[in-house]
Amino acid sequence: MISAELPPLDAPHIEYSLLAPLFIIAGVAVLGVVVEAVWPRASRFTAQAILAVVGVIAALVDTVWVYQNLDKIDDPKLARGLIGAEGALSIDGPGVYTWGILLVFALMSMLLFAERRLEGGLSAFTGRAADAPGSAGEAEAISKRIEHSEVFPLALFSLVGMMLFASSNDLLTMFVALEVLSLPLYLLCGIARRRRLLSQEAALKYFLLGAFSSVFFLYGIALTYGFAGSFRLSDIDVAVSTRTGGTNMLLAAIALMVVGLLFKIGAVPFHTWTPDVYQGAPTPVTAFMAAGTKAAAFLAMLRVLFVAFGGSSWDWRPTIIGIAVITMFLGAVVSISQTDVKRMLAYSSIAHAGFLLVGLVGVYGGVAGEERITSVSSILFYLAVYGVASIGAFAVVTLVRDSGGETTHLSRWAGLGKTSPLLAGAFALFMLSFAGIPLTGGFIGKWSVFTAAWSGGVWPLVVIGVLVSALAAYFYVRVIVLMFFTDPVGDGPTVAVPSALTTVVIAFAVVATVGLGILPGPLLDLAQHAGAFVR
Amino acid sequence: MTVYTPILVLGALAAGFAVFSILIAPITGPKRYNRAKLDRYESGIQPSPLPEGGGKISVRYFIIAMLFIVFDIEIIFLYPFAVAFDSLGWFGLIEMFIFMVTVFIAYAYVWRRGGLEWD
Amino acid sequence: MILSVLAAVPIVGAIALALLPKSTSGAQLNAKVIALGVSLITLVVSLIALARYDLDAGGYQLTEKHEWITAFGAWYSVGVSGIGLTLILLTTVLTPIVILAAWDDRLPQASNTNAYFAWMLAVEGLALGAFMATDAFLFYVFFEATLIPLYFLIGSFGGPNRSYAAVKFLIYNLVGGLLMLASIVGLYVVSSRDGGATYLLTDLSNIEMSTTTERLLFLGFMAAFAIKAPLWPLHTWLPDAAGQATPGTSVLMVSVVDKIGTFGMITWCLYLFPEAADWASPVIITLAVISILYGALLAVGQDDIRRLIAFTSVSHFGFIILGIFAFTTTSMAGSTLYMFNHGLSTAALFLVTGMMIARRGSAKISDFGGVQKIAPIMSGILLIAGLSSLSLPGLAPFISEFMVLAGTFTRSIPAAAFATLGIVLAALYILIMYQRTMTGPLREDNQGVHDLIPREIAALAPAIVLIIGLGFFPQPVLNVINPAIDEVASHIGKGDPEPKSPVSIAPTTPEGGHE
Amino acid sequence: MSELFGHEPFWVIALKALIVFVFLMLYTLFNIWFERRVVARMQHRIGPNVNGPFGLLQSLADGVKLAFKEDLVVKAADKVVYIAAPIIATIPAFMAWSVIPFGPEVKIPFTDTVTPLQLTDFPVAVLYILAVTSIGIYGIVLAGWASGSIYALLGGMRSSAQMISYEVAMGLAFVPVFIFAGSMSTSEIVAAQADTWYFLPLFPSFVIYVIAMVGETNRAPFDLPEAEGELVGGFHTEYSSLKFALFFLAEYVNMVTVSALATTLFLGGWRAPFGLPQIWEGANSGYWPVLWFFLKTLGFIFFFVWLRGTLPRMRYDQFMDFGWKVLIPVSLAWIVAVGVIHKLDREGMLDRQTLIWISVGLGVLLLLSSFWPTKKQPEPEPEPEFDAFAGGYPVPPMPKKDRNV
Amino acid sequence: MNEYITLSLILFTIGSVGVLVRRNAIVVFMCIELMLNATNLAFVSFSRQHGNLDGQVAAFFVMVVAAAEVVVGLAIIVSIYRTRRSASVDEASLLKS
Repeated sequence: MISAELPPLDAPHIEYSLLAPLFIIAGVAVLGVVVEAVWPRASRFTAQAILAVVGVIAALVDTVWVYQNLDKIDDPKLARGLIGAEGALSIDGPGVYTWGILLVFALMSMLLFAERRLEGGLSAFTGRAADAPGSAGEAEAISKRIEHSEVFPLALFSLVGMMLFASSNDLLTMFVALEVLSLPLYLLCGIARRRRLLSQEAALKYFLLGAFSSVFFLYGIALTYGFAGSFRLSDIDVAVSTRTGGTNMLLAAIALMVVGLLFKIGAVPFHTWTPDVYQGAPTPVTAFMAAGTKAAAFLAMLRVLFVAFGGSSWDWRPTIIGIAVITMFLGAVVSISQTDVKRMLAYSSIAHAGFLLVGLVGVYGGVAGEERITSVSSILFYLAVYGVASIGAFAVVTLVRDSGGETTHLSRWAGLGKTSPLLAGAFALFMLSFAGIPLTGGFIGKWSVFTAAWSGGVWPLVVIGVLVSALAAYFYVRVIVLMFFTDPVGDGPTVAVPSALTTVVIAFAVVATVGLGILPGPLLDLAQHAGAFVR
Repeated sequence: MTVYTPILVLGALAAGFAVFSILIAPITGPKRYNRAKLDRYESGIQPSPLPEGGGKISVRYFIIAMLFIVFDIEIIFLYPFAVAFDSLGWFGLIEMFIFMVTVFIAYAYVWRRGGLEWD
Repeated sequence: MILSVLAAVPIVGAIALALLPKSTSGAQLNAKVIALGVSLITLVVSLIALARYDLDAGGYQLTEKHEWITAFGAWYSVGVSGIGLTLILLTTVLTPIVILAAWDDRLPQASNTNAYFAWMLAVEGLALGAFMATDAFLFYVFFEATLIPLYFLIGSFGGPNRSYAAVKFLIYNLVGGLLMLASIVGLYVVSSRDGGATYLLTDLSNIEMSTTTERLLFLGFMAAFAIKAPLWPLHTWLPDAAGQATPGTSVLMVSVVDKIGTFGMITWCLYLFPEAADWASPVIITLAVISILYGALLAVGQDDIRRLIAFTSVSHFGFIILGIFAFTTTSMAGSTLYMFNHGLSTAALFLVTGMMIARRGSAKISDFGGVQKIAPIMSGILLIAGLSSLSLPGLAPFISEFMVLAGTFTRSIPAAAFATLGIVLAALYILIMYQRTMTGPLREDNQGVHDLIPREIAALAPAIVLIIGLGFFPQPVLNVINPAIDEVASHIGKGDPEPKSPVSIAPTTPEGGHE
Repeated sequence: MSELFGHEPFWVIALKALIVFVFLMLYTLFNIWFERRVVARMQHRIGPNVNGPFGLLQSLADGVKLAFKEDLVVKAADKVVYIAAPIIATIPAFMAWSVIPFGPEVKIPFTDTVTPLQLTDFPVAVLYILAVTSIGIYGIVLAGWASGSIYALLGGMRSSAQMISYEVAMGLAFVPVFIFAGSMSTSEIVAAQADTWYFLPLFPSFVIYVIAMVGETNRAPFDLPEAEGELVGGFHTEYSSLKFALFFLAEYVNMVTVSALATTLFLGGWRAPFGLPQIWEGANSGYWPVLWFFLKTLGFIFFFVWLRGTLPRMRYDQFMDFGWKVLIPVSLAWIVAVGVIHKLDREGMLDRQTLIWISVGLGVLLLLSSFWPTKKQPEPEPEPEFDAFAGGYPVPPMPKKDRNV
Repeated sequence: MNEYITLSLILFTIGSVGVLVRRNAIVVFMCIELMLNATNLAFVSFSRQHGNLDGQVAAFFVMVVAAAEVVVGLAIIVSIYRTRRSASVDEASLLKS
């Protein structure tokens, strides 16, 4: 008989001012749904785009403010921030930093979403997802210029999920955030205007595999809860550090949770969805997903592994090292044989997940009183660099077109450098950044993760990582060869003239990539001063 | 002997009755074979073969099912709130109001987009 | 400031060129003029730097230091020693020559002119940066960054197989560079272990590290440098790249950028990891000797002029590396001088053969014959350049080669002996090449080959003048080099062995005594 | 909530369960007769009057007749599901009754055992009822699907869509009750209505619930799943004999269930009608409350029958529109209003008198608004007549694409 | 208590095997739902074991998430079904280029 007496309830204390960026984005997303319901159709897309952009900018400004107002905690290791929302969220340096980069990614992606010049005044998303491709309904939707302006609220909901995921301090919040992050993305993947079948299949695949992996994550949470009796990361840490038995359950819990997280970051062997989804999804969505999901999921993974299971790092480290190696290797090797730009970028993202994992397994938390780049800050920096460059790269992909929409087959990119050197130059720059060539942000990023790994004592991994980067460089270079040193086949690709939106995105990505390569100082300092996780 | 035992007892009685009825029917009833009788009923015309999976069903049903899920979830969250209403204070009221408004916005969206139309 | 300006001028020039209009032929002419102007300004700046450099003081001068990436402990820190200054001068001298020589290079598209010269200036600027960096991180950045412009130079402008050559070039160098990156990361970790992380040359040389660590880090650096200054068996990218690139590109690649490799060995490897260098020296010396002989032997067998020159460079780089790792002041000074001289002679050789090839439309030795008769100036210059390459006494490379061998003899007689064999082979390949192309009866299909025009002569003249001048009067350069070499030698703590040869190179010795 | 729940001896439980079961069976038989009599009276007929006194045994006779009909299993059916469906529909209908309170604690005759007149209770009893009645929907859907017939399938789909649609409104209608009672336990809700029956302060909820319960049970005017004109017999088109009887039984039991729930939540459960306890002390003790309870449910049953006798069947789209576009938003708004008012009241910031006047005023306004003339939608332009010979050749009209099928 | 955990594990395993073996998207999807429910069982059992309510709250959240997943999943499956007239995972193979 469960007692009917209710325990006394206290109204929870929520740090509204510190959590404002989350509320802003969530609020704007909800407002977007209202706009969707009441705004006249003719100008709805524009209204949604403006709303989303303004909302993201507001949140970004607020994030900066929040970051400056984080309290410093002088633990043995520097940290800043606090545990808020009754222990559900941790508003700490790394978390708020990640909000910042996520918002920047989102801002860039929103601009790409809003691009309508490429399809002759229509967005990259299908007018009415319910219509079958080629049906009368679709033709009607096109002629009436019906558009899915819901993409903006959906993306913002996903963004809220990402932000939550990056700063959740208990596993339940984390799971909810994971789903909030994923569900809108599943939908967004399936509504490309061109090549709908591909897009829908991508959505289906992403959905089924994503749901499957999140169930693993969830079962891991359940086992962790069974082991520790709490969802709070710090409580789990205590339970893990003082454990007396139940090691098997703990290991199973870690394994299952890590599987879920590795899926999201696209690490081998849980990467199989990545190329298909990257290829099938509408390119602006791919850009958003590639940059955002990876950043959020990595932060969550860092939190889980460092904060909750830090006491058991000797158990999970060898496995993650192995995964890092095969991820880097497979991502690099398989991408060489790709013939599709988006698939190639997908494999490159896999390889990058591997490099990020290298930084992670360093498990280097720094030494008190010493300025040395830690695993967390190296990953924070890498994520920013990778995200910006990959959004830029996908933005370029949206511009290279033929009569059937984007032309992503690599052979069609031949000679691009001759017909439009600026665009090809930008793409080449992103490739160089991915390859980690100096004077690009990618180099500094790679440098920092390798440093963190070496500081953590896994220098053989650094050597492997370095060799794999050379391997990976091969296919980036191959693309450059194709664009600049090969003559175009037939008429060659046409490069659509974008509106200012895409131009701004590409330009920003270029400037950021070069800027972070030459003067990475400010961002690197930011990543470093974000400090450790607050427990 | 928990609070659930009576439910099971009553359920067992009902189940017993239902199964008994099902079992007894073929015994008590007559059997007169007639091919047409075993075909499905289509108002007297020759039954056409049913398409696989039951054929096409209006997508409206799916929408209704999804909407139901959304609102059922809302209800699930409203109930504990309602029961603990007095001890939650103004905070609870406001939070729940926000929650309901959020769901209501989704509802308004579906309405405006014709999700509630039957045609 | 002067050094920063020096590196910045060409880079700014390159960016400006890239942004300038490029469609009309007038604009293209403008681009060429601007490129030449920028390179000349750079030359002037470098001469000012030379004037400001105090020859007697030695050490790193004209230094400049700004905080750059605090998180890494990386500084923007530049300065030159004698070695760096020499190579800077080499770079600034060669670039105008190359630009002038490449004035009318046939490019795939006329509108690429701007890009072509912009990339050249970029190479110059980045290479200058590498020569002046005194922070390992900064050095690495410049070292790797030179790959990009060179990659585009090779890949966009050159022979039919250029893209393959470009990729091979890039991948080889990138692998090396990344291994060096691993070492740099290691350096950071090692250096931050006691106190703040640092990359400054001055700080790094005092760092304590275990023998194993030192050796591993050394190997990382050495791998990069050995690929860059092609050491057998890591040289295979060079003949391909040089065989496909335009002459100008080849000059920049072989004469300037590859020197960063040998420069790195002497300023970074020896300075940072003296013990490890000592430990590895037998192997490296062996490889260097193999390089000398292998390069020379293959050069003999080449029919493609450009590949031939590339192989001669492999051979010459063998000499340079041999001199560096012989650890005597003589050999090291000789190597440094050799870098300078080899730059000049190879440049002359590449450029003049490039002109031949452009006229004939073929790079095959067997396609030429009797050109001397219709193009006497060209054949004359080819002869001088060739003779300098085979180290004929009286021409600049001879002194350096002699010093290297002399220094090496005191350390390892077999190595020196085998290396000397290289000289013989050098005579063979150069003379064969000259004889087959220039002498003999004029072949029918060589009728179209006309003699050099004034612009080309103007381009080549400085190189030839320098080759001849330094052949007789190398002391000014040696004066710059020697203090720096002494410092390196004292740092690695391997004083010169007892002289077994009568030759001694002291700064005060009259120059004529060496010959 | 009585402490006895969960601690009673098994024989008491078994006895009570049996009584509930038998009561429901009898009530069903009675209801069928009752319905036919009342409808007949409304239509100036007599209704069944042959079997037994007043024809009371007519339903029993019908049931026995059904047992002697041939038990068919159609060829196209999915056998297992087809047979399981009626069972699935029946069991939950009965199980819902285990938390309905009939009366207060009483002493069982001939023993000393004291027991509440309720099988069991727990803190989420109402939720349990919702849950268990939802399972009944499976029976209907599965019956429709397993029959392998298009009519049955459509009937099943419609029926389930209808039931879940109205379940939302029904569920929302409960929320104010819980706010007032502070519990989901049925006996506590009844206890909380000692002073006021909730149908008064929560009148809108009550109205919504009553409408929703008619929709829930597929009764007229919402009996669309069985609309003979469109769907023959709906989901049970292909069922015969006792299987059909089970569905019939389940439907009537459900009817009683929702009535009993309405009684419990809004009409004070087993409590004696207004004023009665004041004149008669014993009205709320002993076995008398069972009578009040029975009468109240019977009142609802009468209401059901009355509706059936009076109203024509609604069109399906009107019906769904009504559920989704009227009931649900009204419920939501009402919940918010109740929340605010209740909270203000608890904080002592509200004057009862004013509140009553305000609500009366609102009620009048609402009443008046129903007389407001609605804006007529302009008739859509009739489509121009199709000219088959327009192009010179006779061409049949293009079929219109129906995107939603 | 351990029996419940074991049951939950068994259900979870059945679900995951189903996901890996079955080819129909809807069935795969149902298997995932089964796994979610297995997780719920585990949550509730652990909640009982530890004597705190967190696990039950978690079960609530999981239900919500499962519902949202159903909504999204069905939308995707229905749309692809309308396009291709099939719900087989195998037939969705344009991407295996």
